[in-house]
Amino acid sequence: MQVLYFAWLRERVGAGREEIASDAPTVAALVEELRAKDERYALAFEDLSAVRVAVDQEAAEFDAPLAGVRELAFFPPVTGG
Amino acid sequence: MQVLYFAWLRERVGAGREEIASDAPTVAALVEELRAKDERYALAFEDLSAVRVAVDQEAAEFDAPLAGVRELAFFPPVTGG
Amino acid sequence: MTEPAPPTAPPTAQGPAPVVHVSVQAADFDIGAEIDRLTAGRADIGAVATFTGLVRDHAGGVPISGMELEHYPGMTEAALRAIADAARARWPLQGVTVIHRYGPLAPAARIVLVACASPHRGAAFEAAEFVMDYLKTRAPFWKKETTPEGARWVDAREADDEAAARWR
Amino acid sequence: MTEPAPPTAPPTAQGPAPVVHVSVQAADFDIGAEIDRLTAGRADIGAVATFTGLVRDHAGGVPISGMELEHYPGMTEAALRAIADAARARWPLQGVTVIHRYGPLAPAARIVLVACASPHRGAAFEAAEFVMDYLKTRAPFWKKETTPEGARWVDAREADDEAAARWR
Repeated sequence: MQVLYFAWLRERVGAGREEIASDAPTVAALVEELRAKDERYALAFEDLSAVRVAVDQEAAEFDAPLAGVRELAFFPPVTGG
Repeated sequence: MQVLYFAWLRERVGAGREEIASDAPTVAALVEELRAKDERYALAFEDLSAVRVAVDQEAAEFDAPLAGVRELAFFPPVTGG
Repeated sequence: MTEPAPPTAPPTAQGPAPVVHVSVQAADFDIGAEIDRLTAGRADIGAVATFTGLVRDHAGGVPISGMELEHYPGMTEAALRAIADAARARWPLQGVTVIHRYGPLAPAARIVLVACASPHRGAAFEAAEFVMDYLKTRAPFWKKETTPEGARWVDAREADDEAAARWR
Repeated sequence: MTEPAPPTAPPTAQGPAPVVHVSVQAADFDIGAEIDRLTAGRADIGAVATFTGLVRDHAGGVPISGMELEHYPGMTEAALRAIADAARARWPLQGVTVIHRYGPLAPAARIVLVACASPHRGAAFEAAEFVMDYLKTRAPFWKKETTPEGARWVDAREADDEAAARWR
């Protein structure tokens, strides 16, 4: 699964994109795995109320299942326009 | 006093502008004078609910006084934009 | 027929004074050039809302082959300027442009342009709608459409009065 | 990144099919040319409302010397197209244009253009506001401003969520 990070999440993780193999059943479970794995993720996912999720380029929630997902993205609330 | 007519009022009166000398105290009184004077005016002022008035280029009512007025205009409700 | 803002208007902390540009003209206008004029020389504008009115080739199912726009020279410019000033009094605007054509106009021709510049998008949108609603009900223009049955003066619409009434 | 309307869309009695033009691009855009594209070849449009967003040289009293706009390639285009389609489903629109830039942008630079064409001015205005409100809250763009104290990510604004909520 490709995992993408944007804006300050990208900066904290230190990468815009990475391939992650995980058996985590949901987005929330994957976030817990990442947090435990490295300080960079712990910092990026410090406050989940400031993090938004997209699953295969569609807005999603943290309880979204990961089975069959090809692209998962994390980013802050959007500020375009 | 210059009296101006626009749109179908101009067409019915047969002129866009004319000089009128009158002692009529108000717009309404002048309209009555004109109506009595000629069929063209009677036709133009047939339905006063469809006629708007401007006195010296400001929107006004039929009871507006004419003393000191230099320019009086009659026209239908506006349809620009 | 172009009336720039009075040269005595003082600049503010937000940049140069707001500019009102009003023109009543037979000639067509260039929307891009007008927006450039509205925003030129300042970097404090966040939002520009515009409205362009065009001649439609039909009205209520009747084909329209063109129209003639009559206006009241002198009063028209004053009315448009008063509407622009009313918008400036109501919203924080850095500029207001109102251009309205007169004379013969073919289908698809531009009739009117309103453009409002503001720090904020809500103000820019509302001001442009306000100017259009008041222009439709207060600026002395009259349209005569050419139809297959001949020419006819366009009737004023109650919907336009209602649109203007919402700003009171 | 330009996506014309599907060629299979049938023309209607009102003229050609509505056209959605969405572009996410680093390059600047020409507002006049975009309106020409939106209205080209048809005479049934009565109203075009546009919104242009510009980079301001200050934000909340802090000077801004420029910004970097990041986006999510692929999802951005899909989100903008979905917003344009939602507007078309809600109002009688003959065309919708949405152009958004990314990359480094200086003060006074154009960021975004929304343009909506309709037979009626109320629909054109409302659709343009709707597209902007949804774009602000749903399209994956992020602004990083450069200030005298360094660069900072712009925070999302509650006012934008409230603006979007009024269309529900």
